[in-house]
Amino acid sequence: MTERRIYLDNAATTRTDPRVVAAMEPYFTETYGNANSLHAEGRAAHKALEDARARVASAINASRPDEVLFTSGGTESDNSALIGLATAGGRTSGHIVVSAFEHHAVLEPAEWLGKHGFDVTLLKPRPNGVVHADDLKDVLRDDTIMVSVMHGNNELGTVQPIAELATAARERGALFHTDAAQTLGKVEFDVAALGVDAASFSGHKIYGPKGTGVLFLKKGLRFAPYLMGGGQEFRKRSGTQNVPGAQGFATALEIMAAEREAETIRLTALRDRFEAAVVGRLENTYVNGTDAPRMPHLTSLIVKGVEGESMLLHLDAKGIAVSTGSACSSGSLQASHVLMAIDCPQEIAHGSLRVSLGRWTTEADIDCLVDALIPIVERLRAMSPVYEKMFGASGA
Amino acid sequence: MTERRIYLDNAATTRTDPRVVAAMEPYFTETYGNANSLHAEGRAAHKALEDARARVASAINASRPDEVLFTSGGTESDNSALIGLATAGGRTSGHIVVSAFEHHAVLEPAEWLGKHGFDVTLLKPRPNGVVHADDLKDVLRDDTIMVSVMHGNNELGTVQPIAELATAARERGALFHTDAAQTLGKVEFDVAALGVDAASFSGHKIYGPKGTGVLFLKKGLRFAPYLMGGGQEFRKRSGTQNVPGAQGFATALEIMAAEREAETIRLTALRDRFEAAVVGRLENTYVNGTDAPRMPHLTSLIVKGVEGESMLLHLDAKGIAVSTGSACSSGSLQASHVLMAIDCPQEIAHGSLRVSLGRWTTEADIDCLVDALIPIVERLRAMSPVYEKMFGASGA
Amino acid sequence: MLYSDKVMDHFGNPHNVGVIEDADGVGEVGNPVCGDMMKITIKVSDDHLDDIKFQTLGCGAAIATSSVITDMARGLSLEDAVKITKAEIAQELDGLPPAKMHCSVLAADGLRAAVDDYLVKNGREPISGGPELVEDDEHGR
Amino acid sequence: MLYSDKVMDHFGNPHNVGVIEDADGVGEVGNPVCGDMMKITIKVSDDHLDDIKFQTLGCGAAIATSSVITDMARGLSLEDAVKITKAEIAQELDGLPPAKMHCSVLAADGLRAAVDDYLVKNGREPISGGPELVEDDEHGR
Ligand SMILES: Cc1ncc(COP(=O)(O)O)c(C=O)c1O
Ligand SMILES: Cc1ncc(COP(=O)(O)O)c(C=O)c1O
Repeated sequence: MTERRIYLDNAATTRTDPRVVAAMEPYFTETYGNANSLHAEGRAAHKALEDARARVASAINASRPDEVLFTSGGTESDNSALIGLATAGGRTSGHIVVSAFEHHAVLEPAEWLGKHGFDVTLLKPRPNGVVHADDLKDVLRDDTIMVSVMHGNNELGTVQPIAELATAARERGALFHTDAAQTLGKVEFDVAALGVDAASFSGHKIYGPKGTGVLFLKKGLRFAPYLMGGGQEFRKRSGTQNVPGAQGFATALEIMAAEREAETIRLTALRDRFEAAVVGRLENTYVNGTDAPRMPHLTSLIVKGVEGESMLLHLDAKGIAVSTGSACSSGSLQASHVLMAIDCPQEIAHGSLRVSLGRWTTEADIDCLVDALIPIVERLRAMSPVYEKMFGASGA
Repeated sequence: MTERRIYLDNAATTRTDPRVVAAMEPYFTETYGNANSLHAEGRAAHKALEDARARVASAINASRPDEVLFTSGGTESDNSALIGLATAGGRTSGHIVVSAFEHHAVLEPAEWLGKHGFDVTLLKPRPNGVVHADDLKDVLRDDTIMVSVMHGNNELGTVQPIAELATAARERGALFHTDAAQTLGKVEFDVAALGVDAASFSGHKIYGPKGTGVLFLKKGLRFAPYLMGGGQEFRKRSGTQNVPGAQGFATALEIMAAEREAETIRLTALRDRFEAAVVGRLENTYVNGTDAPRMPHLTSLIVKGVEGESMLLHLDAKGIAVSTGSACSSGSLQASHVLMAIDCPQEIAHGSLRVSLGRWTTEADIDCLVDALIPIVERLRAMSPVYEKMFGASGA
Repeated sequence: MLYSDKVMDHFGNPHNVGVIEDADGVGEVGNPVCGDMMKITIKVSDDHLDDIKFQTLGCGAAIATSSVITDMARGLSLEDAVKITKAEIAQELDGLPPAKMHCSVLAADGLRAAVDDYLVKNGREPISGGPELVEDDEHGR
Repeated sequence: MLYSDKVMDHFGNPHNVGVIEDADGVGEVGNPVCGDMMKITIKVSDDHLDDIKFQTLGCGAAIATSSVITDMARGLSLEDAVKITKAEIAQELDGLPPAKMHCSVLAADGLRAAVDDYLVKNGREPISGGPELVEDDEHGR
């Protein structure tokens, strides 16, 4: 890729910040010990690991460092939280609520639990892309053991009222987990203020290294470790710890925190500029979740009468990277389960485009995107056999 | 650590080779895309990932690249192999054989299976540290679904006759998994020649990055993914792929393969030099597994009448890093389960010392170790209340 | 999931896009709910495809398979045109990702529908034998 | 699992190592099967510990707790010496890893055994009340 590219798929993954790479470097070849070894090399690695843990704990306002468990990513954190909390102490039944627009890393373990004795309720978000606490209260039961609702939705960018949802769960004696892979560092995340029992994070969404994640797990909860073995991470997550990864995660998170206020303002302005331009210039186009709290960097666009992948590929040919639906569901025929969950009609859900800005996005990038997107949409609509019939009435 | 250190704990973890770090570097900040994205950044990441996969597949002689699944380490590979193969297709019962001196990353999932409907047999190795095929045949049953025996034992260094064991399993219709975290790159590992169905590897044992691993899984086997979510790795292991990690793993493995023959000769000579010197100069001292096939770089020493941790700490103070028992069991009161499995008497099992040589170990390092170890043992024995009584008869 | 260069060529610069205004046969297949819609218009003379154009709403593969089938079918006899299989279309494009094989079915079906439309309009028997069967295992996942 | 600097000091240069040849009391505790063995010899005059020495086979914590208890006990009355608790020993060492707390029990038990041995040898009642109870949750894992 020598041509100039515009990367607007930061919700799928981010470029590792060179400052993060630099922070990891010493832990590959200098402080390379096993954090569980007793000798000096091991103690130095242990110190680096615990330093990273304390920094992460402080960034999310955990009450103690050992509430922070290092994992291999958002997926492992989600799987471990769901299955580890549900099956702790040999439990084999109970009611679990997860929202219908969770990432598959939550939905699939929930489905697994559903097949292994637990009763799982999928809670629908409202059409604005938000899970409402009243709706949660309606489905909570005396035997509800756990609720999992994501903080920021990865396709829509909408932010859920976690504090309210967690309170509702707690009042009925249920644990509350949130997948905060998308919001970490972008929206304030304070485990104490939010009142969550567990939360999942992923390093590669915050300009940190791929293959790193964190599971916040409140002290004193019963928990069945998901990865089993040597008993690392306070016997809650086995496997030799990835010390450079932990240091990289902590550094990435600290940079996010330090720059968050300024970035929020900058990215919100860029996003609004994009949305105003594209909705102003393209008929039959709207943005999801505009009347809901949203993350500053993500636009979920519905362009009626075109198919998302076609827009994506044409933009890519013009040097611009965006996505449609969630990255992982590319290759599946169904419209995104997220858009289905907010009752987006199937025939327009295929026209979704996710634009997610990042640390290096400029105003010029946004203008380029708008200028590229409009003729692409016009061309695709012109070659559609049904555009005029289905959407022509509304103008052009 | 500015003083000169001698690192002889390469079985616990290795220093990441600077060549491996260099190989990873472009994938942090240049080719940083999500391998599942359709755009150019995604396709470049995908290409890098598939390139790494093909190189690993070729190094272990897999018949197709998609038999190589990238994981977060040896622990995840072991957990996934055991539980994923046993519970595939919703299976909830069957007989499983694992050797009694497996790593906890195998023993714990086996125990989990034992609590969830499966019948688990722990197969004892012989006192020389080797699992004998005849002993396996004795415990195989018509309902045996899976056998897991490690290739190289991490405490003893002994190498198991995997081809024979796998044949015995296959003849009774059972799948065969081997944990080859310790042997990969050190002893030839050819999945076709060995006839295994699954094998676990870990990056940080081969001068590769921590937090990386591989699960070899023969094509066509039923398998229940352990990490569930976006469906990456051919729907067998979810989670955004760690592209720099995969490239690092592949590079580390290729270096191991390229240098293996010369390193085997060099390390065997160093190891033999160490063993001859220490057994020659210290009474009541012997090496485990000397009449068995062993990995070239690992000595499992039993020093009677002293306690391993004390030796370790004194050596550490002299700048030398070794281990006692397995790294993870430090902090547990029980003598190592590995030494118990080969019927090492408990009162001498506490005197175990593991010395594991590596890529940068020199003859001078070995001589230093011997010169440091002997007075340490003498001093510890002198302050023991029972040494004379228990072992004094044999000389001094 | 990666597309071949050939798919990307056809997608980026599709051949024979449009509608033949005085078409002899029209085939419309697909379903907006699935995200894929295709319309093929043909000009027939002497039972051969003289001209063929398409319109498609769909993913990269849907557009590329539409484009390539118009190239493959132009000039063929009606009989030969309806025999074009999804496998041939995919092969002509240097392969398709497994999850996208259904798109080549859509293209083949569109062409058959247009040919049948022409035949029926002219009081003859349809010859395509209906849509090609799709095996389950080619449906992605 | 990390040892404090104080533990490492006592481990590296343990105080009062050895055996008092004409000891007034001898305490031997531990079990080679567990890997920890300790022998304490004491010299008593006027019901005070005049001299105290130890021999220990065991881990870093076993040696450090042995060393520190000899410092703590020297000069104490027998009555005060047997009151030294595992918690006090651990505190004197700036703490011990949870998995190693049992080692401080070993040291305290060794001292009690030596005092009791002295008393019994001199026809008096043992005063230690036997080994200190170890709660389960301090046993690592
Ligand atoms: C909301 C959400 N949860 C979980 C994940 C999975 O995280 P990872 O890719 O680190 O496994 C992602 C990203 O893919 C995500 O967006
Ligand atoms: C034999 C064996 N299996 C599995 C593991 C676990 O591997 P990892 O630390 O990469 O999870 C290790 C090392 O700790 C090992 O030596």
